[in-house]
Amino acid sequence: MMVQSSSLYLIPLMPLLAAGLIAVTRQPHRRFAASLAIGAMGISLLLSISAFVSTLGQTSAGAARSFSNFDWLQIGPATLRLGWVLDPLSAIMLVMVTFVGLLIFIYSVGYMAHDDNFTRFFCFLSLFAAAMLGLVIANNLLLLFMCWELVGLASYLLIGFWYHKPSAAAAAKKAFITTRIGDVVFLLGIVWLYSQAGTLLFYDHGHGCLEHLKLSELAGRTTVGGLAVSTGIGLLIFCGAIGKSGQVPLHVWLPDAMEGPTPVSALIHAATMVAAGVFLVARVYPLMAEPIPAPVGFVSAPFISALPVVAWVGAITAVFAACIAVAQTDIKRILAYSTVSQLGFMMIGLGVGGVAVGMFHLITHAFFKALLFMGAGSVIHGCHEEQDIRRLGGLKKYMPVTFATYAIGMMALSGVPLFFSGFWSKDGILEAAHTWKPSQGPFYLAAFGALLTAFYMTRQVCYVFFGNYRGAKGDHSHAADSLHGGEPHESPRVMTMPLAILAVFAVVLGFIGTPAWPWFQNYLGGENLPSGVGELFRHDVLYTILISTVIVTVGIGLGWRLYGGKPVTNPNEVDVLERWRPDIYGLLRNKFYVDELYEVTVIRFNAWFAAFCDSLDYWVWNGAVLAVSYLIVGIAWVDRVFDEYVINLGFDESCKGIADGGRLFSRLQNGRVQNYLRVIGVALAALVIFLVWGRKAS
Amino acid sequence: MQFAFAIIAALTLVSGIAAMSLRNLVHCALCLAVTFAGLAAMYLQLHAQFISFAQVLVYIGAVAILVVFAILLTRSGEPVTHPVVHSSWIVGVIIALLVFGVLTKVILSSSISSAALHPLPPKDGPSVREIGNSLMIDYVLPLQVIGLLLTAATIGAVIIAMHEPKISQPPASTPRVNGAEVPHASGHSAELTHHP
Amino acid sequence: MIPLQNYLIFSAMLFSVGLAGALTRRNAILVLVGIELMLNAANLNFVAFWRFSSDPNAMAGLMFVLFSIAIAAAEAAVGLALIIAIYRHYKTTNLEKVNSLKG
Amino acid sequence: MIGDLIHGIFLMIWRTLTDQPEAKSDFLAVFPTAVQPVVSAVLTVSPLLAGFGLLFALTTLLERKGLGRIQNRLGPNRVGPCGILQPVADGLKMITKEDIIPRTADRVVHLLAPIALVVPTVLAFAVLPYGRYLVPMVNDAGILFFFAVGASTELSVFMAGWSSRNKYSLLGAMRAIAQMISYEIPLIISSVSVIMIAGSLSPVEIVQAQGSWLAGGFVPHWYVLTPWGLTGFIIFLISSLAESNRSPFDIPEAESELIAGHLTEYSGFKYALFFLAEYFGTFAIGGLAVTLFLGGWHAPIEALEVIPSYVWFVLKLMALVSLFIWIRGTVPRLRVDQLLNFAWKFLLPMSLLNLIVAGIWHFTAVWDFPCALLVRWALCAAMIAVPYTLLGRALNAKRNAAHRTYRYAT
Repeated sequence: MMVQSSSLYLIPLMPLLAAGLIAVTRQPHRRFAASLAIGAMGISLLLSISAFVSTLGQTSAGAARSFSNFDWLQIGPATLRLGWVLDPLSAIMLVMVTFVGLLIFIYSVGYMAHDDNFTRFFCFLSLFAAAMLGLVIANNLLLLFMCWELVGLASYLLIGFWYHKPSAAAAAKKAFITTRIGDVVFLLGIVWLYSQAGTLLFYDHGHGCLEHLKLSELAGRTTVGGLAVSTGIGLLIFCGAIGKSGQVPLHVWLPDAMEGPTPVSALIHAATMVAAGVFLVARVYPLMAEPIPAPVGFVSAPFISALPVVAWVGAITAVFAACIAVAQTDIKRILAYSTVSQLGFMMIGLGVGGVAVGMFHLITHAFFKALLFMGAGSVIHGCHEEQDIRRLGGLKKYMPVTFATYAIGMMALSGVPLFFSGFWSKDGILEAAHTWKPSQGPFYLAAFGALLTAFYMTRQVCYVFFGNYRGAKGDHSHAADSLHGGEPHESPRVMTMPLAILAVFAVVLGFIGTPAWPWFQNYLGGENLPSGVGELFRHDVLYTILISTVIVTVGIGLGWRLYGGKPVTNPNEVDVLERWRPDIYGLLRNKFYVDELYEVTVIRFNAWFAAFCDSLDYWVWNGAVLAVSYLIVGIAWVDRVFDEYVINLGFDESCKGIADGGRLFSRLQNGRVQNYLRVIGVALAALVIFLVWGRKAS
Repeated sequence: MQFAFAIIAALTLVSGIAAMSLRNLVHCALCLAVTFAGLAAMYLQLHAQFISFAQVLVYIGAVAILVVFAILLTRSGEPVTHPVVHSSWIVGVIIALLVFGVLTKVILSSSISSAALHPLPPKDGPSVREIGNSLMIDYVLPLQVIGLLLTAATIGAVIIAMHEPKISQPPASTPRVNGAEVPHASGHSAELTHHP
Repeated sequence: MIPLQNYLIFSAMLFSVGLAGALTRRNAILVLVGIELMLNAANLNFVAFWRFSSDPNAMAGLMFVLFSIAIAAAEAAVGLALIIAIYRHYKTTNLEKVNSLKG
Repeated sequence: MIGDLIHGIFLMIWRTLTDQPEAKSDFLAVFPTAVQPVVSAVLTVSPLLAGFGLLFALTTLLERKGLGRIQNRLGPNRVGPCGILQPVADGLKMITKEDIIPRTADRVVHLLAPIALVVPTVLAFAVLPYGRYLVPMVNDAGILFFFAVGASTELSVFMAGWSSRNKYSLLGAMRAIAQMISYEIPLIISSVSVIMIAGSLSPVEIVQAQGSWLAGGFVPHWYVLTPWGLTGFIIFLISSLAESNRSPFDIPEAESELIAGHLTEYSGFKYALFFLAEYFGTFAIGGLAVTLFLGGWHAPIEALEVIPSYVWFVLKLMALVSLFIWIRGTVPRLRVDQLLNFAWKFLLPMSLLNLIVAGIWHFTAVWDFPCALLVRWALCAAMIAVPYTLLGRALNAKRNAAHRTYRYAT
């Protein structure tokens, strides 16, 4: 069965139905909920693969694209139309989301096995999957935005899943509000786009806002400061992506979001949702990349498209987050900052190289980062909810499967040459940045970021898996672990199986996009790049391969030298780097004090403004209301006096009369049914007498 | 024919009076059943077979049983020491007599007693098929309404008679035993009943 | 043949008996029984009038009685349920003691 | 005159035995017109009572013998050859025993109760068609009549129980009434499906509607051979077991719990009357089952129609009675809550469903594609079987969930 674009909605519908059904399922029906969610996801995966297959074998991106639109709302003369689109971009995302999602669903069965709110968890997961898939297939910026917000909602619900933990509740709120800031700007962009283009459909037989007709129209117009309209809109939309993808300066929510259950971190905050920002940029890429007809006074057109902004933001984020990651001690937090950093890489890729470069890294990253997160989850699960890497250690011995898969993920993330997917995708980004005309800045930043990545991943692996176990043994505080004593233990198969599958993909996925065989780029871009082993030895390619090999080697070597050579033995031991430069290390450990900066600036301003509004309310508006109320009370008093002495005197008398009458009649209403019956009997007789004889007499 | 009518009428009336005047409520209920049976016989005499059977089915088969159940459930079947009628029962009787007098006067003085109103030539009344057709064609709306009414009444009766939370139950016995307790219990059987 | 008025007078008697019972008895159940008797008397009237009507195809009398029987059944069920509920509340079915709207 | 009389009698007997119409006409012609209805009624009623009386005697013997065999004993075997005269001995014993009335009993009601019980059960015989021309009372609304008089037995049971002033009697009577009311509903609804399909309330017409054969005269057109008819028949059978207070629904008379229920305080002839009424009730309801579902007096194969029709009726009735006896010997008694739950939660929904299925059966009769009969069968059978399974599972699941504790058991 080939999935047509018209039946594309079935893919998000499946998890949505599952979410709805699970929502009405009672808590004890765990097996039902899990199998429903997994089954729905499986069906979605099959449908997605079918859709994916149907896009293969097309020569150009335009030919592979099919969409179906329908009328949604009729507002006056304007008709709002929604639709689905199936093109290589959405197809590859569909497969990735459903596949990784399915594995994470399966993994969650093991991870959440002891949780009381098991069914609720699967309800939220399914809801999230539905929203994400809807986002991917949307052919309308508005529909995309709706799903975008739904994704945000699901993320909020899942981060705050353990809402009884104050930190989780706070993290959920933080994530929700921070991303909302980006979303407001995004919405502004949507509104602007609608007012300028008159449509929000991406593709609509030549009339969509991403098609040539509208694009050139948009690029032709200018707004304040000589900025092209398309650039302005692109920048606004990019703000949404900044929020969602945790780019600087809105990255603060992502590390905190690690308070959620680990499968959530893997699914939402590593593989799919955060990638939504990158996907958004890729989706509206034509808008950002549209060459702007150079107005008078500007020499080089690309400088005023939105892409350089994307590239620079990404580059800064990549390094910034990587630096922070170096000094973190929480296993998931390191991965979180790593995610932020890698998202920055994707943005660089999009900014300097195009859709295929960024998306390739997105896909490979989704797999190995999900792998890493799930591996971290496995570690946490096996070590009695311990997340501090200083209290772990030596797990190589206890959890061989987790170690092996984690190591693969780590090498993929670090970009160990040739055999790991991360290498090829990151290499593509570096190469594109290197050949980027406007500046070499992003290239250097990215290279430094890659170095740091290799370093901090090595540090983490050394801490967690080498040396001796530093956690408290024989600690029975965790009720579920009473069976296993205090020893770390390998996770159940339902958790390790997805790890293994993901590990396989973390390796092989790289080969679909090597310079020697750029299938992925061809597929996504619809171009036909040259292929062959010889491509590897082209000047630029070889250069970047060598550079990155050096970088990775240096990073890993440095990490191994500092942390692997003589393993840490005491959990309270001071970090090697801290011993070396406590000031910088402190700065990094405290995440460059960004949270604190926001605390003293944005949040304080907000609080001050709220207090101001409050006092305004209290003194000014309240005063006015009070004055009016006193006036009314005065009038009422006059009224009352009039009432009491003029009207009531007369009224009281008549009331008294009525009351007396009522008292008289109430003797008839004595509650004795038979008295009533008697009256009815008498009345019956009287009526008959009247009717028969009364009539006759008249 | 006249003779049969007279017998049936007398039986019905006597049992009706008994149903209204006996001291023991269970006897009243049984007499009521006899009255219903007499009325059913009268319908038969009027060639309204279907009505007659329905009368037996509903009144004797259901209403009389319901009354019996109600009597037992409210312990009304036990002997009472106080008078069973009102202090002012004479008023009721007078009113009833008044109504009867008026009705009789009306019947006797109306045109139907003088005019030659002849019953239909003896036949077996309408067949069941005719009644059915009539119910399903001419009277289908009332039939539906009656169905609705019966449903509502059933639900209502169940809800009304359902057990309330036991706040003021006498501690001596459970309701189940109440229902089954020998009605006008002489001493020893009452004791037996309260045996745990 | 029995003339119509015999039925009518008999039904009037039955009606009055029912009325007298409903008016004089203290027990709520018997009041209900009296009402049932009155209903039956009315039914008899319907059937008698149907039988003596000049239109051979008229069915209204019969139908009315059928419906009235159905309604009487519903009424008896609800009425007796009410009496049982009242009994639970007041511990009596004596209507002279059941005369307040609230307990 | 006398010659006419004797000729009339012989003619009447001959015509009755050979299944001919108007058996009584020649005999009645001898009498003056005024007494003819009375004579006719006597002629109808007396053979009926005699026949069923005989059948009653036979059935008590059959039951005691059959139960004996089931329980691996001999049963009555002293009176007459193989104990065949046992019913006579029983009857003599019953009649000659002292009639004890408890001192506190309500004498009048106590006396009237057995009579009030026997009368309706005998009345119920009036409308059943026993043979092609053997119908005591041809009535348009015969089935309604049957159920109406059947319903009035409940009051008699109450009279018996209440008047005895014995708590076992009263408990037994109340249980019996609750049971009879409960099972009357599935009983009536399952017969309504037959009434609906046959389009008549008249037993005679219902039997006529079943008087044809399929497949060359070998498959009778009985209602029991349709999916709804089979279901209805089973529901009818179960309900009739309960209606006639037979095991496994003999809770009102459960010896071990209630001594003998409302029969506790009865002895001698009155007890015999109760006994009689119970068996008559079984015959009547069995006869109705035969009429409604088993084709009445029709032969199962067309060629066998030459055998007089009443033989078939009696054979079918005896088969049903034997089935009742068999069930009594096999199935243990239910608890009273199980009994009522079974009626309200299982039989009632199933009989309502059966009514719907009967309607579907009726309206799919117009199908004429190949294998239409098979498709109809499958459809209707599935419509019954699937809810049956689901309902049964649901009810059973609930029962298994609760762990039963016996408070007073050690």
